[in-house]
Amino acid sequence: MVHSRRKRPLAVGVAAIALSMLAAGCSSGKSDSGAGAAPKTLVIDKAFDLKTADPARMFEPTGELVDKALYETLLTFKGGDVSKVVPGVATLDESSDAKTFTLTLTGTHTFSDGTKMTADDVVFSLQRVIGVKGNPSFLLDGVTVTKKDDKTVVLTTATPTPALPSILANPALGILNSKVLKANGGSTDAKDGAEKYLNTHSAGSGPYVLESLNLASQVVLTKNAKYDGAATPTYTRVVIRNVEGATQKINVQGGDAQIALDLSGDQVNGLGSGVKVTSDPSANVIFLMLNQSPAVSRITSNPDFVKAVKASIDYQDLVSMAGAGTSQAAGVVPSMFLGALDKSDALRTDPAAAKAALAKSGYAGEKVTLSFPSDVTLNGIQFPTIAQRLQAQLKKTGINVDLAPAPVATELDAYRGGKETMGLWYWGPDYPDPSDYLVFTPGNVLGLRAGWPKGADTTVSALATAAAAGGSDEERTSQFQDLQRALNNSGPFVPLLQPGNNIAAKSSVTGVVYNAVWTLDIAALGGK
Amino acid sequence: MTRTPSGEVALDIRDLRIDLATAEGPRPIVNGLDLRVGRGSIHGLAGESGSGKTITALAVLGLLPASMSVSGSIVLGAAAAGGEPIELVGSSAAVLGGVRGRRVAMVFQDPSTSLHPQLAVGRQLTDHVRHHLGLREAEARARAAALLTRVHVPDAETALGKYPHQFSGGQRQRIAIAVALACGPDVLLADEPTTALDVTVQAGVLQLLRELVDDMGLSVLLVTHDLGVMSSVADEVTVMRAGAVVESGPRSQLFTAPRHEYTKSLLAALPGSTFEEDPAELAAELVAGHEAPAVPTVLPDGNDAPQERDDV
Amino acid sequence: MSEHTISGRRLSGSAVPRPAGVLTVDDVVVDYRGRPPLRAVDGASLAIGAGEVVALVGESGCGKSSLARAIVGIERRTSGTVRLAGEEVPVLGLRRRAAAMTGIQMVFQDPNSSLNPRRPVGDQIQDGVRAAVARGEEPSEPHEWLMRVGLDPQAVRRYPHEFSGGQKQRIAIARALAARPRMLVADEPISALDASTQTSVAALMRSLVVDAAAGMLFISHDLSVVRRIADRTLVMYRGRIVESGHTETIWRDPLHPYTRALLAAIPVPDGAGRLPLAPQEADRDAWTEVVPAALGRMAPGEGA
Amino acid sequence: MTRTVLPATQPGPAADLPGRRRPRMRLGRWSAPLGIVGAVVVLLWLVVAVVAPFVVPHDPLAQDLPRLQAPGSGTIFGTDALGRDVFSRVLSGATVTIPLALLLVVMSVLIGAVLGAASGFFGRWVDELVMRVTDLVMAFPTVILAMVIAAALGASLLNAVLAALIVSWPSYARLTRGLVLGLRTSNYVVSVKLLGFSSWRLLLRDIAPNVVGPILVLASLDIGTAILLLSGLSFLGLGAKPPTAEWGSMVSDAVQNFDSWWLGLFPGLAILTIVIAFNFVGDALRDALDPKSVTVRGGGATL
Amino acid sequence: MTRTAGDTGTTAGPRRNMRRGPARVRGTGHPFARYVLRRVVTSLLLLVGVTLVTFVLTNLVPGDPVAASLGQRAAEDPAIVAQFRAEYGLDKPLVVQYVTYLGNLLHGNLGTSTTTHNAVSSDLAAAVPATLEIALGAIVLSVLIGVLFGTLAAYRRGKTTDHVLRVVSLAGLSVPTFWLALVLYYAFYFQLHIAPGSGRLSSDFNVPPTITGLYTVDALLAGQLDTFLDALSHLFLPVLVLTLYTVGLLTRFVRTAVLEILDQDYVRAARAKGLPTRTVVRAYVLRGASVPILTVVGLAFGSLLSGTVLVESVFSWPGIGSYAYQSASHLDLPGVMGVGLVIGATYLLVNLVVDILYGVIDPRVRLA
Repeated sequence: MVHSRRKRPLAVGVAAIALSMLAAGCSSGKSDSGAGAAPKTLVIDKAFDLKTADPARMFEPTGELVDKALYETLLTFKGGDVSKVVPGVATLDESSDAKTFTLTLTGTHTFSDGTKMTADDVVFSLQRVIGVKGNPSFLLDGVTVTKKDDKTVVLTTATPTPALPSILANPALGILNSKVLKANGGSTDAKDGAEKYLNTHSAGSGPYVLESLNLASQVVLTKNAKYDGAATPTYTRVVIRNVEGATQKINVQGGDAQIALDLSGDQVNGLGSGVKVTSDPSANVIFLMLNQSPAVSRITSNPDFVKAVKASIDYQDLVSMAGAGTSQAAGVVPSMFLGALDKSDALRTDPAAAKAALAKSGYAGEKVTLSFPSDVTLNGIQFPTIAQRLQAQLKKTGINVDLAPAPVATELDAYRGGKETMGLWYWGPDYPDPSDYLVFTPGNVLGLRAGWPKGADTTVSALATAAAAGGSDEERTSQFQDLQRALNNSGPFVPLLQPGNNIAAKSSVTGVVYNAVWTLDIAALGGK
Repeated sequence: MTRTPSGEVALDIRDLRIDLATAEGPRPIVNGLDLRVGRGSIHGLAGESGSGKTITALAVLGLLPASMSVSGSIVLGAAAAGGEPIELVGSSAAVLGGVRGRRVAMVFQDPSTSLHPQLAVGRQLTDHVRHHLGLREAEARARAAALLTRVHVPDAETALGKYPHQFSGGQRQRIAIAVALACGPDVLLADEPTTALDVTVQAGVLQLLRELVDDMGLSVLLVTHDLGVMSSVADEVTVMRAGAVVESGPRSQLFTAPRHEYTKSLLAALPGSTFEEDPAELAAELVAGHEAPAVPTVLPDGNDAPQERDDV
Repeated sequence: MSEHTISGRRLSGSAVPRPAGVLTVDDVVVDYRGRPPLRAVDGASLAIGAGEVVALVGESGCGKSSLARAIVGIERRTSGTVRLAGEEVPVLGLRRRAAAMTGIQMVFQDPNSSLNPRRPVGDQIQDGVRAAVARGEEPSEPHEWLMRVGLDPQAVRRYPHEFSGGQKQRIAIARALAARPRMLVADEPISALDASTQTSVAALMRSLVVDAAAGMLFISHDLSVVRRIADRTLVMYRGRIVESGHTETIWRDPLHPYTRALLAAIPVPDGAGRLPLAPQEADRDAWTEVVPAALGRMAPGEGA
Repeated sequence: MTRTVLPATQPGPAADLPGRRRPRMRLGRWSAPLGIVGAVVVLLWLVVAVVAPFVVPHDPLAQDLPRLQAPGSGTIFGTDALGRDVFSRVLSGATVTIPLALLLVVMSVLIGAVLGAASGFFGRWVDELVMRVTDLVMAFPTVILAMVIAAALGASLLNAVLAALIVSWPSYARLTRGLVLGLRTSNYVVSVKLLGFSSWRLLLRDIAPNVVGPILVLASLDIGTAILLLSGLSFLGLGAKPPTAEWGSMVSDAVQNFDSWWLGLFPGLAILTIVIAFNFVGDALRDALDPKSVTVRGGGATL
Repeated sequence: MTRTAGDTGTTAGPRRNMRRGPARVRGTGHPFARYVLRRVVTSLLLLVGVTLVTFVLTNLVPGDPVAASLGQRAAEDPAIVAQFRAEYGLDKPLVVQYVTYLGNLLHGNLGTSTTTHNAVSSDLAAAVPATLEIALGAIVLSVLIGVLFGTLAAYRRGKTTDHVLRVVSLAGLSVPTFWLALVLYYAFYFQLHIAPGSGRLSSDFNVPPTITGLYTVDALLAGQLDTFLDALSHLFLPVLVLTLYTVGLLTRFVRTAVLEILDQDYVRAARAKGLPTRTVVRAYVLRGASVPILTVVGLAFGSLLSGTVLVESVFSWPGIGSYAYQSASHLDLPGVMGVGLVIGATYLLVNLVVDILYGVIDPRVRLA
């Protein structure tokens, strides 16, 4: 009647929707509609530190996790054992001087577009890593890659590189389809422009292909139909979502996700019976750094103050805060690596000694700034929580700490520039070898960040030189232990925690094995 | 121009009392008003602003704010087509709904505010017609166009599609009158219908009112404070002061031989000829005179929502 | 249009009256910017002498208020001059008005907006007194002024909201008069008031102004009030003064068709039941014409 | 000539009015009780803000209690992930947030009112400049602009206040400008101008007092908004630094320990109660001091 | 502070003039079209201002985007850093950088995000619909509820209904959205398992073919009813949280506006015509109040955009708020600039739409 005119658009709209539904046959948007009862989609919650899916530029845990599923490497590790390298797409023949590595492709490996993998692809992939100067290019520093024949590639180095086989297992060195890449702007020098392509497609022979990638929210993988490798993936579709620790817990409890990768020791408590937790020590070490440059701080560069700090910290309290799986880091080298320090050599709490050292240092109660990344969660451990705990502990000795949290993006600059008075950071290994930890010595990367130039501590430097020279495992072990004792004694670093890595998975998911390099081999997961 | 009122009463108001509920208790606004509007005549209701004139008109339609209570009797005479007289005080929402706009219509003071600025004139002329008389849109529009022509709005067909602001003030008031007449009411309540208009325009509107009464047998209750207007068109006049009737009677008698002091003083206050006067005496006059105590015209101090008695 | 304007100017210019004008308005034009621009006042000239009350009448929108505001300097004048005792009245800006110029004051239509709601009325009248003193006039007391406009002298400490509209208007008048102006411009000062007080307030204004030997320009659309208080009357239509001169002369024998229509449309409260004459639409066209004889009309017995 | 004295049957309105009264505040029938409840709660929180440092059962920063304890066992609101007493921290939060919110609003009012008044009073290029700047600031959603500013300045409560200040003064500038603009052309200001008073005098004596009321109303309603904004910024990690007991960052801590509902519930309730209380007060104040009754109608060009 | 429009109506700015009616807009030609055109031009200028402010602000940040965007190892290598700087034009003077940016902008090129390494335009194209979906949902819902509540409160002025609605709307304005989001998430998802988890879609659903970017609409267009329902269920909590705040705002404002209209003669006239209350409310009262309501809806939309930042962070919603937060904390200049532009443009667009709608709903503006 009066308003009848106005009702028309609504009716038209409803009709339009109904028609469109009819036309489209009202299909389902579910990814596995019509499939059998078996669970086919796997949801993994992970706190992202993803920067790219391009193996030649990727070197963060999330990238390793993703690229492990997309690409195959020449050599690899089996399960969680990173101490022993096994053949991947190739077998290895290593010269006795550890300078020549001959890799022979085994069987046939097919890229997702159907082409077969050849030595050209291997050479291209490795040379690209070197040439584009991305994050992982240092892995192949000094390595020359040459093709011997269609099945064989030879890697040569000037100096003995015993670590190269385990380096080759890194997904950053995954083999890419050189034809596809070249067609999409790929090259083996700095002009390479294939990253964009690799962030939307994958060009590998791995068990999965990239369906979509959003660096901020989620990565979706689908099963590679052309995959002819050993393990047949159980899940046809894998969604890796960027979810922070606390929400991961809810999600895995609520059934929204099947796997949570970043739960703290605290959070894995009380997950309930439907969730299985795999706890392993991680190879990460959280440490406190005191700047040794008097220009940055008069007080933190004072050796007595450093001693006072080391003796003030209640390490056991920190461990209990961090929860299950976490232990005190005895030295900078993580416990599972060669040359790790024994627990008995770890730093110890000694309030009396702390007070004495503090008095000697001439500390007058001034504020000392502790900088830390406010948005970093490592194995579920919040840096702000640790920082606040440290602040409270140091306060007991009479050290007044001012907390200066900042997003990691802003803070990194100050950290790398050696401008932080005190810093709370962590070190994750680039490869599973103690030599990766020589960065903690004067004049080296982390030493410089702590205002500790070459020659600042000759004792430590001498020990470091000795450790770098190498030798038998026993020799290396004792050299690295000596170095760490010296570091604990006089260095500007205070190793605090070696967090546990907790993987919480629905009990329906089988085959959950933690790997220190790529966290989880998605293709190896099973379902029941 | 002589008029022969039919003698029938179109609207019979007896002992009307309206009280405003205030924090200090009920405050009388209209205090025992008696008034009869004869069929086919104009009954003028005069008085100062705040004397309760507008409130009385609203009371006829049952449109007083909820904070006001009404007692007494307002009887709407039987319709021309027959039927029983209707008591409006205390009657049901259904009865009032059938009376408003249909049997009794109202024209407000300012046509620039009483017509909705965002609705086309045609819509405002037809929506109640369609509601009351159940006409189709086309029928209602035809009727509206005829009405506009009747009130001398030129080019009625086009006018229906226009908006109020596209008309002059005088035409707007003619449109407002057309809106009121659309359902063919018996009684028209005209609340200061010319006060907002220029004097030349006012003359036209007054002529129209007279015409409608004479030609259509309309009964009008004309509320105004302007004695000139009253003298021009009213057949009967009632003078109100502070909510009560002071004097009532045929126009000529009231203007030429007022009985009540107040009526006399009102007439005397009309501007006469030029004069010189001592300011002190004038001031004294103002001190003694005061303005009448302010009675809220419609809404007392904004704390009471306009509320229909019947809306739920 | 321009031709009309020129002739209008010349003709009204000839109507300068006898007493040496306290206020001389010469050929004032007021335009409002907009699309298209609107000419509100189209070349108005007038002069008002001491102790003289001049009324300005016309329908709403004819430019009465614009002219009044242009005279005191609230509205910018496109052209033309306004002089108070021979001195140019400047347009109000951010700068304070010179003491001499406080000799022209204004009373507005809406009494509710004429007073600062947060100051006692006595203080506001005192402002007027201060302006008078600054100009070298005798000091006076606010309560005297309250008394003069018929209000309780004790009320000086009260605030505006405690007064009725008519009372507020009288306070505004008191403030304006306290400045002892030589010229008072009143823009529809009584139209917002109750009918019963309109006449008295108008009469009061007249007598106070005449008493102080000041001039007054009194704007109104109520012709019957104007007839009662104005010595001379100016009739305005569409921005132009179409008829001017002695009030009674115009009232008795209007010459301009607009003035005639205006007067004929006034309903007479005589109880006779006569309908006022309503002009036809077509008549309006005649109202814009210039009738030279209608300007500068003299009182009977007065004259050249 | 007739002079009629109208019969005075009723006393004039002036007769029954008391002698001196400022413009009266009218409290709505119902807004008053709510306003009073609000005022009491605000007062309580203000008292808490003052005395919290002296009366809280625990040092809000001390980490000496068992961690993540549910309310009841020895603590009223439980303990957080670092073993701090949530009750003490919630109370101490008042000391942190309320003064800063007040500071923020006072500064916004001062800056906004001065710029708005200048804009409305002087007009021309001053007006143009101020209004374009407010347009620019208002084109950003507040939280996002504050976020960028806080990111640029570094996280700290004072920087958050500064960021909030940058986004919040324009509403006062707009309000003040509108009021001053209306008043500047109002009849009474024009009247005073005609009396030869200086612009400064007009501004201070005739305009300012009539602008204060509406600004106060807006300000009182804005205190709540200020608290919400500051705690929101802290929630995002752009405000309070740890270990400050600030409500927003306490709620954000709760995200990390989702099971421990008490971590987030109580600071959130604290925000809710204080904000709603301020809003009740502001609302009652608005009813009492309806800005519309203060702004002056009329003026301007009439044709 | 969120501009609450201060229900006073005094902050509505230049629009108030338009409500005064035709007196000021008198004239022939098409002053309204001209007015709109002028608005468009000033809006564009304002947008340039927005980019400038964002640019300056972002460059005030003490950090270095290089450190933020490059990985550990790469940032140590001066050659890589130099290459990165050259690639993103960071090696040029600021003025040149800004002018280059504006130049690219003219060609629709918003630059490449240093965080995601994607074209900012494609990042935004993904984020904007996500935010739009909750913002539109919230605005539609809150307008419906707000108008209903506001009208009801005005009609029941001074009665219990009015007071209850007053308390409800004030409470809505007072709840911290981030906290409410958490509480609802805890209750409905964590404890009761009624609502779905975070994100826009359950993980076992594919994103529907992108047409509008709004998952609900796209799902319907694709005829995927189950996807539509899933997307709808994910919208539920974020929309609810945002709606609550806006409903509070709108209820207060609609009440004031309706009260003002109820006092108008034309409403009294409509009732005197004997029209049923329903018709009076819909055709007369709400139409009369539509201009001020429209104004506040425009303002509410602005505050909604602010609110989404906090809500998106709680619900891991990949919208513009999350993107803004991510870009701001990663010092991603192109990203932040892009967000600033989009938000500024949205704000200006909303204002423009509101202005045009004034003309649509008010003939005095349209036919001045």
